[in-house]
Amino acid sequence: MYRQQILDHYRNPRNYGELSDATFSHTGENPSCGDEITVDVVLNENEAIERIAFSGDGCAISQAAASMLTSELTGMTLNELQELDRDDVLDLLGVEVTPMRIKCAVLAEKVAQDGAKIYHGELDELEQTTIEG
Amino acid sequence: MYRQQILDHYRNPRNYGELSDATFSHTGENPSCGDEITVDVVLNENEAIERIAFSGDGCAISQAAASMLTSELTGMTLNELQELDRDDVLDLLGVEVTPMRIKCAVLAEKVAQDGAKIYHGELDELEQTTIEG
Amino acid sequence: MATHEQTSPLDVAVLREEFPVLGRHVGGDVTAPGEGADDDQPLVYLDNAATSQTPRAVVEAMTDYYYSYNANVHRGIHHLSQEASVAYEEAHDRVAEFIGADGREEIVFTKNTTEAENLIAYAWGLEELGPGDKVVMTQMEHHASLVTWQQIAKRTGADVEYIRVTEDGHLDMDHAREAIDENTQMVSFVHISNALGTVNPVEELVDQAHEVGAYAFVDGAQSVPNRSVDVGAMDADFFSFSGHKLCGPTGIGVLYGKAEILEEIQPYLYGGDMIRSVTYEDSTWEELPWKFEAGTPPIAEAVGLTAALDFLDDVGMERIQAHEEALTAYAYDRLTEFDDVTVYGPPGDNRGGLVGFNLEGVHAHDLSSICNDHAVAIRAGDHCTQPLHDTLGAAASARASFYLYNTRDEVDALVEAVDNARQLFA
Amino acid sequence: MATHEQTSPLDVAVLREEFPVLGRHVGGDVTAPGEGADDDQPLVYLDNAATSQTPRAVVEAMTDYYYSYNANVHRGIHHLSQEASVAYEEAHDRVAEFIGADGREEIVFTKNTTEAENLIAYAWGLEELGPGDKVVMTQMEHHASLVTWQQIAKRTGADVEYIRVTEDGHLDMDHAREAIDENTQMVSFVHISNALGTVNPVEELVDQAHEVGAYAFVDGAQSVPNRSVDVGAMDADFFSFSGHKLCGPTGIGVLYGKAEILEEIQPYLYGGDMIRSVTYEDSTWEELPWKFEAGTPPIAEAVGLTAALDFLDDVGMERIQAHEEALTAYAYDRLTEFDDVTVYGPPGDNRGGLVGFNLEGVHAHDLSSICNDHAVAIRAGDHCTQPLHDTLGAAASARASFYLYNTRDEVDALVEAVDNARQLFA
Ligand SMILES: Cc1ncc(COP(=O)(O)O)c(C=O)c1O
Ligand SMILES: Cc1ncc(COP(=O)(O)O)c(C=O)c1O
Repeated sequence: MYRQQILDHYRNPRNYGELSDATFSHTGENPSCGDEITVDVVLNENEAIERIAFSGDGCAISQAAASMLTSELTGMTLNELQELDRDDVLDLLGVEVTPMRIKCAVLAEKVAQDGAKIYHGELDELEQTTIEG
Repeated sequence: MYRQQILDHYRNPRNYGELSDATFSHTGENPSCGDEITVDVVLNENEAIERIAFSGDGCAISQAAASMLTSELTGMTLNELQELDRDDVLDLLGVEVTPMRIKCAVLAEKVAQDGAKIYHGELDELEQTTIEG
Repeated sequence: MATHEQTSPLDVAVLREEFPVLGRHVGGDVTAPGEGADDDQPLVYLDNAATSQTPRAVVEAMTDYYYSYNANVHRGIHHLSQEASVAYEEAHDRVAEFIGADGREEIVFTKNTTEAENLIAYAWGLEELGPGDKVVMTQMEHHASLVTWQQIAKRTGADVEYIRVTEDGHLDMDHAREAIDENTQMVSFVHISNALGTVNPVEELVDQAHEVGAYAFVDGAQSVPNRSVDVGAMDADFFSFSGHKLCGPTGIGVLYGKAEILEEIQPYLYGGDMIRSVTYEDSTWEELPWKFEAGTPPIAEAVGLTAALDFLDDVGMERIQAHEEALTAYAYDRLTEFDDVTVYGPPGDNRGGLVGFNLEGVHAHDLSSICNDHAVAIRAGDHCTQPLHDTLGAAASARASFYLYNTRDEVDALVEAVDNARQLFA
Repeated sequence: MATHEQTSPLDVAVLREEFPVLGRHVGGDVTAPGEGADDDQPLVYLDNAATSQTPRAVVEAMTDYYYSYNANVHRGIHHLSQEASVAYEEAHDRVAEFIGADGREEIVFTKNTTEAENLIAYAWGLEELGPGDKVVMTQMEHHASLVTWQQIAKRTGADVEYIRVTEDGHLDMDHAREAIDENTQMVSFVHISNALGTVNPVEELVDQAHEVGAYAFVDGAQSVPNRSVDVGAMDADFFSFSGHKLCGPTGIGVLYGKAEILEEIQPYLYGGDMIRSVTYEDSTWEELPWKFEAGTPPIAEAVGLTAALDFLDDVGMERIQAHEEALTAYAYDRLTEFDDVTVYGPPGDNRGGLVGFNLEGVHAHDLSSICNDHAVAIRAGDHCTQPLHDTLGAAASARASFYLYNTRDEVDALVEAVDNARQLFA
């Protein structure tokens, strides 16, 4: 799993940080690895993602996936975001992720999607996203 | 196990009944079969068994064993009674008793022995003898 | 006896080949396990309601687990642990499919049916029951539920009531309607009685429970092995059975619970694998079903159970049921031919695959011993339904119970042994 | 590394032949269990503290059970049930002998260590604990005891205190003397820590518990597998371990309890086989140990456990311990050679057969994944000691754990994989 590209994103994460003017912000964790990721999003008037950033820490897979995913998301509409599934993230990573590590890989995607749902009022009480085994 | 002798003792138990002048009397059960036996004993001045009777009901093995054992006990001292062990009863029965039925075979012996111990004040609180698995 | 079909929907001779133990001889020393030189009579195994025999496919699946991918599950990243985890988790899916549950979150592996009953009694009953509340059971309950709810009720101050059994071995449904009242919080009953063979009207009882807002717990230990069961269709809130009674291994049982109910119930056993996060002060719980599975689970047994369900589905549950019903009806007819034999429970053509009976003047343990002298394995005792036996006026009964590999010849061997006991004790 | 003996007291090459899984190759698809065409790297199995591998003798004993004398136990009169009952009951004797208990009445079979802990927590703790009472544990407890006593304490209003762990991974015995006070009713602690490898001073802690009139519960899950244990000599009131960690099967664990204490405690699980007599109103209980074994027990597993103990005794517990200690010291030395590796727990020459560690800047899950890429199976996570990991300042750690079949070459493979991770992430 630990191809050069993954390690590179882990060492030098893209879009790492926080956005003080975020339209919405959401946090999630993967309790089995202790991975934690917060995603901040600034939308434009078409509900497309103008800027995105993530922060948090955890294993290389979760952090690299967040780095690679956020790079892809810029420009996407929230509807397009919701249409992504786990295979899209796995394709992005470009390596075979073993079943027990898939939770790590999809954490950022799930956080972004849940954040958008909460923003749309579709998920109400959810305070934090959790990826279960 | 069901030789003619056993069946005969089951059908026509010897010493069946109660002794109104018993020196001591004791009851025991084997919960797994539901066997229940009461032994009544009349002692002579030498602590030898002058008369003995049993009552109760249960499976053929327990009842035949009680019938055969009580026949043997007449004339024995209580000390001799305490020296009997399970093999003596099994010898008396004269058949091979499978492990799960040994409890049935030794019930009467245990009741007689416990009764004698209580009479001697060696067993105090015991109210009823139980044969455990 | 000619009224029942002579041919089975199963190719029993071929099926028997899958069960090595059915080729055993018995009769000699029992303290050294396995066939010895003095074991010289071919075994007739008619104690399937106690435990069923185990086909090669099940034993081989477990051997394969131990020899090629044994590892602890859930949190392991290494190859073997992933293989074991996938197999273990999929075993839940397989069970869900087999009994018509919605998914793995509704399937909790326990060690047996008894523990499934206790799990709900402890996790829900001990917390929720109190004075004024009532648990309704039946007079034909197995000790697994009877003693459990009786004791939990005692500890919480709740009442217990037992739906009466009629002369012919059915539940008195008028009494059921009375007993299941506004105070009732739980109705727990056997799907099929392991002592009488009665098949209870599950849907009706579940409906009655729901009408008064009570939960319905169905004990399926004797039904899942021999008929197609759909917990969704019967709308049971809880349902339980054991692996060892349906060609599976010992050491594993199943609790089914509706997800929305299990979600609300607090955990029962505490420990590893059931927590989400732990501090020295407090803990939070994993998702279903793991919340109810503390510690290293029965992994090999889950693999074996999966193989057992595959085996049964390959044979076909409808055909298994038809085979058992025919055999049971035949045994019922043959045994009732003896005037001095009392057969308990409903008539022969609508019952689970077992016949409980007594021979007049002969203790059931003696009867069972004599059958054993004929190499016929039946059970004698109260079959964990002691209070029911009190109402039957019998300290014990003999029970012959059948499974997919049994034959009419084996029933004949039983009848012959019973006849021999009649003559011995005549 | 030259300071530790190079030769093992065991003939490991011969022993390995008894464990078919040790010949496995891994690396390919994990969703189809067992060796596939794309599994091409020889497995290095260093996850023994999670579960041990299973020798042929154990699997064959269980197969023999299923193929030749599978039956339900206790009350069966027929031949197979007698054979199974004798074997099942003798399994208790064998365990008693193995750990120095007085007899079968002190040995209760549970499903795992976790359930043994819960059994006492429910049967004794829930009844006897109350406000003002205290349960003392250690900061290095496994969730099996930690979460259990924490939650039972919460439910009863009792307090919980944890004996501190020192910098070098030992218990702070000064703190122990303080914590174990007059209010203490239970002291529950690991014999050997599954995260740190620490071997705790059992006798001393048991004595301290007894001085204040508290019970001592020793969690032997990590000690019984690799050293000779004598519960009588340590005077533990309760002791527990799991079959699957000492070459035995999944689905069985052991609770040892002093007979006079178990005698007084009320039962925990209710159901068949644990009762003496039942009416619709109330029930009475069987003798020990059956009082605590409700329902059909893990029969095949008890047969397997017996075979596992025979296997271990044949190899020799002293030699197993010496072998493990040598291997562990070697692994400790090799891993501590890396400046960027932190090894947790006490120095290498007095610990259980495991090494927990972290590589700076690399998440333990990544480290474990990379080891897995090298076919080296280690565990990563909090090892069910989450609060301990909080005090260590690590969300997770990697853990290599050894057993009688492991070799120095396998430790070298681990070290090489760790070195590779260092280079990858450098
Ligand atoms: C110290 C300790 N206690 C308890 C357990 C729990 O054992 P089990 O999962 O078999 O219940 C383990 C194993 O994980 C352990 O290492
Ligand atoms: C109706 C019924 N319920 C419960 C049980 C208990 O099953 P187990 O002993 O596997 O827990 C049995 C089997 O004896 C049964 O027949």
